[in-house]
Amino acid sequence: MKRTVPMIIAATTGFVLIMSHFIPLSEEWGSKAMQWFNVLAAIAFVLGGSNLMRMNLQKISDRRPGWGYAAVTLIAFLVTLSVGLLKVGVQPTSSFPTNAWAAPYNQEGSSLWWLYEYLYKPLASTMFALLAFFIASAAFRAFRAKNPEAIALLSTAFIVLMGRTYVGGLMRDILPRGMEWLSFDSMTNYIMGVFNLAGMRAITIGIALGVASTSLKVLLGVDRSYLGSGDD
Amino acid sequence: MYQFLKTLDRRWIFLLILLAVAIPIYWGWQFPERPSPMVRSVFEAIENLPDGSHVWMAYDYDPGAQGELHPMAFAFTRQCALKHHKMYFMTLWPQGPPMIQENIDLLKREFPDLTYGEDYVNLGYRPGYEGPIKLAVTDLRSTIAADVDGTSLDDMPMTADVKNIQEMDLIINTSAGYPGTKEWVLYASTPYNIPTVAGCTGVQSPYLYPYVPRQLNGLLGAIKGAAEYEFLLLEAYPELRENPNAREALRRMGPQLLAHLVIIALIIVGNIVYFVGRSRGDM
Amino acid sequence: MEREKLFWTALMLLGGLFLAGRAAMVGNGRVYVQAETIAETDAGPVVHHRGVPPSQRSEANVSLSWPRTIGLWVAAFCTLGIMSFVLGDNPFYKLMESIFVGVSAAYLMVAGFWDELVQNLFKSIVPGLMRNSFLPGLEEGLQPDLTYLAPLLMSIMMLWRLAPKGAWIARWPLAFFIGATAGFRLVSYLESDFVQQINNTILPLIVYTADESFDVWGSLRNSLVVVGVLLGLVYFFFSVPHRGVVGGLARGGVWLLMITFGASFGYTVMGRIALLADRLQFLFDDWLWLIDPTMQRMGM
Amino acid sequence: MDRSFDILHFAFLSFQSSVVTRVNVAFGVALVSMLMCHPVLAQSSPQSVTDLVAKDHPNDVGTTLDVSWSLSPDDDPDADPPAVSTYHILRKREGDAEFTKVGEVPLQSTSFTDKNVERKQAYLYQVVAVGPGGESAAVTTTEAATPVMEWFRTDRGWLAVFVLLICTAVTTFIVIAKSGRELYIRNIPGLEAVDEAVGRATEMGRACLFVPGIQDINDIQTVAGITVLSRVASLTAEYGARLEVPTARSLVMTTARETVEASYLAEGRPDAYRKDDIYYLTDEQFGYAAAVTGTITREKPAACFYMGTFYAESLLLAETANGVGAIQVAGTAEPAQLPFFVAACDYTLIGEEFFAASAYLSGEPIQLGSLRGQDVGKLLVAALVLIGCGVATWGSVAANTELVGGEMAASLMSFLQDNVLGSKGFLP
Repeated sequence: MKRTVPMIIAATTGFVLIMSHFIPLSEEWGSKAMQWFNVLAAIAFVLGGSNLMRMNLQKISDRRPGWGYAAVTLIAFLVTLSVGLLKVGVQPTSSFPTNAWAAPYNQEGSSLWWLYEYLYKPLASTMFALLAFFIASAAFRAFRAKNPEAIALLSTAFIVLMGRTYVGGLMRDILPRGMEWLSFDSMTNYIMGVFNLAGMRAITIGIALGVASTSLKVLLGVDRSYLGSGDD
Repeated sequence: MYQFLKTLDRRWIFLLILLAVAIPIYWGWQFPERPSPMVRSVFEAIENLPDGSHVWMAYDYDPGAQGELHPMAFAFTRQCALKHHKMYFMTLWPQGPPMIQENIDLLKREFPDLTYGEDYVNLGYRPGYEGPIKLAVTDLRSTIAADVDGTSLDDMPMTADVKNIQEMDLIINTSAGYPGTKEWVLYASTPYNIPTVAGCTGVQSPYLYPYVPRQLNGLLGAIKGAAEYEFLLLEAYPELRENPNAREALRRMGPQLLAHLVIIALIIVGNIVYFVGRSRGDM
Repeated sequence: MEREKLFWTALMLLGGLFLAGRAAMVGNGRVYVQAETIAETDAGPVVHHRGVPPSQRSEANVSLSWPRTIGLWVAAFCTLGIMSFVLGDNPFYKLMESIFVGVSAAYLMVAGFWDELVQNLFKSIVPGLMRNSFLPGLEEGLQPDLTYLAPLLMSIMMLWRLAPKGAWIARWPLAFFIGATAGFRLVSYLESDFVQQINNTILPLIVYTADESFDVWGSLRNSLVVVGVLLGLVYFFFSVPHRGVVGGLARGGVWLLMITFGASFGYTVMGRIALLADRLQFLFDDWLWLIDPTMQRMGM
Repeated sequence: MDRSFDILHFAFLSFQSSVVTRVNVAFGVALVSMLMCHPVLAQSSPQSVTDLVAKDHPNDVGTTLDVSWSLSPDDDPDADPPAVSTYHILRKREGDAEFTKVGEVPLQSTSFTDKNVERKQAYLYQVVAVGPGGESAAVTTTEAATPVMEWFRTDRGWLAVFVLLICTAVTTFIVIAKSGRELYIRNIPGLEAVDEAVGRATEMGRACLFVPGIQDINDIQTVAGITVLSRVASLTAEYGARLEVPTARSLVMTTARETVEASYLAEGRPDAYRKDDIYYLTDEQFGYAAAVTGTITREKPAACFYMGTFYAESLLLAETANGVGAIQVAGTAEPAQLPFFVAACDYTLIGEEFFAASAYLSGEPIQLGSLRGQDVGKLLVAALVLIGCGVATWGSVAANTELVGGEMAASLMSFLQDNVLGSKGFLP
């Protein structure tokens, strides 16, 4: 019951979706399944949020090290959630001027918009911008030409880095006629369109086969890792 | 010298890269671009459509990638507006709606003649990763029945007759990862033969080359692709030259140049230190 | 250690002084909004506020927005807070990170609620109620779509995970979710990333130009692509030992992969630098008003 | 600006010629430029189109109709200005009074696909040629067309064959492997590097650090990483080296503890197993990276293993460990992080190789079997590509030289690319 039913559900859903690709009659069933799928994807966010709340509450109540930060997370979570669900600060739109509930939840000027614009946005974008610093220090301290493979990799990176700047194109004007292909931007185009293309295609084909065989294993019930271990 | 480099505090490197990016921004360095054939094919895919074509604008990114993708997203929007294409904005990323909103604001500011609901519409976000593509490509209303303001699709001239994405003349996708370009290729472009062009982050673009040109008509790779594309746009539409906002990516190529040179120098110096150290036998 | 602390304190003080000085002389980090009446109702006009560049500050209906000005400063400090991570893990960074985790999780929940649960789930189950509350744009007399009861039930089962007992109940919707993903991916990956990739790789190895003369570069290009793809596949072939000819071919595959990775490496570096440039532009332009590339403050 | 040897340019040219059907590129340009250059001249209205037919679109759910016609005799793209600039397509349900416009196509077009019709409803169509001189008389279809739903999409017939082939191959090999037959998997050099690294850590008397990625246990890469961990743990148990495993998920910690304990038991060294060396840090990406790099700097492990799903933190980990002079072995299927591992580590298990390594170590029949099944898929790719390229080359040479068989090569090529690998049905 606890394992067989889920396996049957997974197999049925999967085969309906495979069929819907080939048999027009079942296309509508496939669409229905996808509609349900999208609802579950939204529920996953609710589950994620609730889990976060539970974990942080536990951390605070146990007074574990760093529980102060857990409290900050929890407050940030609850504030964002309540202003978002209550549409705090949202003004009605011209389509329905008397019903503010119909207006978008992230409207410019609303409280959720403020949190997004002035907290989420700078935090998220700076988080990734940090990597520029770390790439620089790794360039100096870790990217070594230890073996021929690493030399090939670093030389390609060198050409591409040059080719993707103004200097890369500048070389064209210096090189004699008929030799322009030696300029960094031409070489970069060549590397991207031939070697990178071929390598990535081999990887893509390999991944496609991997995805297909993993999916098949799930549908046949051979791979049950998603059911977790244990009986409960 | 060797001893200094070998034990170099990495904060010096951080400072160096900070300066390499900050100085060109401060002085506003800009360079002319030489559009590559790949960028040209993206430009032409949009340019060669008859005026007023239906274009699906799938903008799948969040603020984490806006530094790379905003310039190309804005440039796509501008070109479509100049060509009077009908634009259907949608995102598969929960953090995406404000990114679309910035494009809508751009249209309101720079193209006041265009009307919402007739020339462009904001369909917002739907959860489900690739799920919404699978639905919208056969039946749009089964996942999106109204725009972000709650207006029913049947009540807007540009959406009233649209049944699904197969009716689009082109899909333009800007994406920062999953779900993104790969999913549009897998679930829309390949099975239904819908012409698609994409602009994506530097991390992603090498993996998308295998799809060009059959499954993707063209691809803009990161900020360099965006700069070349802006350059083509400025060349084709002189009226944009007065608009400093239309040069966003071109302005970014200054920091790009200096920072790339710094990174290359760091790799070379780092390797020299490594080899000197190895020959001295202290590594 | 003491000397270092002194250095940082001095640096921060200098920075603060610089900000104060600039604020007094040229001004910085202020946000202006324009009020726009979009509709008149019995309860009074509906007014929207739209951000405008500071250069328009003397136009009609434009005023300084305190919430947004404060927001801008908060954003600037968030940016600096995250950047402080390069100097090592520190309480300021940890604080910013905690806020980030909380805000983003809640934002996802809010988006999922309004954009899917309300727009599709509740709309289909209780269309009348939705029409009278959140979705006045719905057409009148829409009948409930009872097939949506299935995902409703599955949602409840999924949320059962939070309950202390009966976690197995959540496996049913999970099985549906995983089964569906496996189903559509199986076909689509084989179609787009397998069959179509074979199709893309079928190229003539000898190419002629339009005037029927042999095209060296075109032929070379096609041959390299075809050979490259095959070499890559040999490297990822696990049923045959990498010895002799196969070993040699696999070695070629490794080289090809290294060039591929080199290209990715270059592109990744390019991307990261662009993100840093975006942040610095925010600090210099919107916050400090040091530069004005988009002429937001013309004539100020 | 365009160099003749610029390969991407070639790619673009070949693309234009091969997929003209997808975008009416040239027509659009011609149309726009002509309209702009020439003000409307006094002209007579164009003649009507002929042979107008509407019929059901094949291979769909019954919501599409194809309309086709022969060009208006006045449609001449070289004329200046052309007498016909667009064709308007109008439609009505059978029995309705009036036609409404459903689309327009540029000059020189002879077909239109109407994707917005209802199943089992009969429709009539009208086409009007429109030019600067006015509109032609409308031509109406003589027979109503009704969209129907087909029972099988023959355009995806070959795809179904491929899906069946791959699925059968994978299933067969899983069955074979389960029956107890031994399946050969090639030697994976990265695994030897693991042995070597543990050996050196033992010699130096320093610890080994194992990072199982930053994703949860439901991620297949994490599972593969844990399999490699069991191997590393066996070696550290055998040699008596210390093993440290920081994790980013609590469930991964639990699994890692079980795995390591089992390995120590199997090596007969349960006394050497130290539970507290396998610990959970934090779920947050950069927080985790900061904590692990801290550990690396303090404890200076002699060998570091990164096996699992990694994102941006790959760089931070590899850089720090490089700084303390550790031997590093990595394995991941995250393509974006592979370059950094390859450049910074001593050995990297690349993509599928990582899974193969884990299958090899686990010895599980399902894993080994599906790996073999995938290899069959790769053979299929190689065979089709070789045949296809052979035929294509033959065709290309025959078209430009005296070589015979050009026509046969062309039709074979079209069968291969349009039918087998394309969407034109089972047979030409």
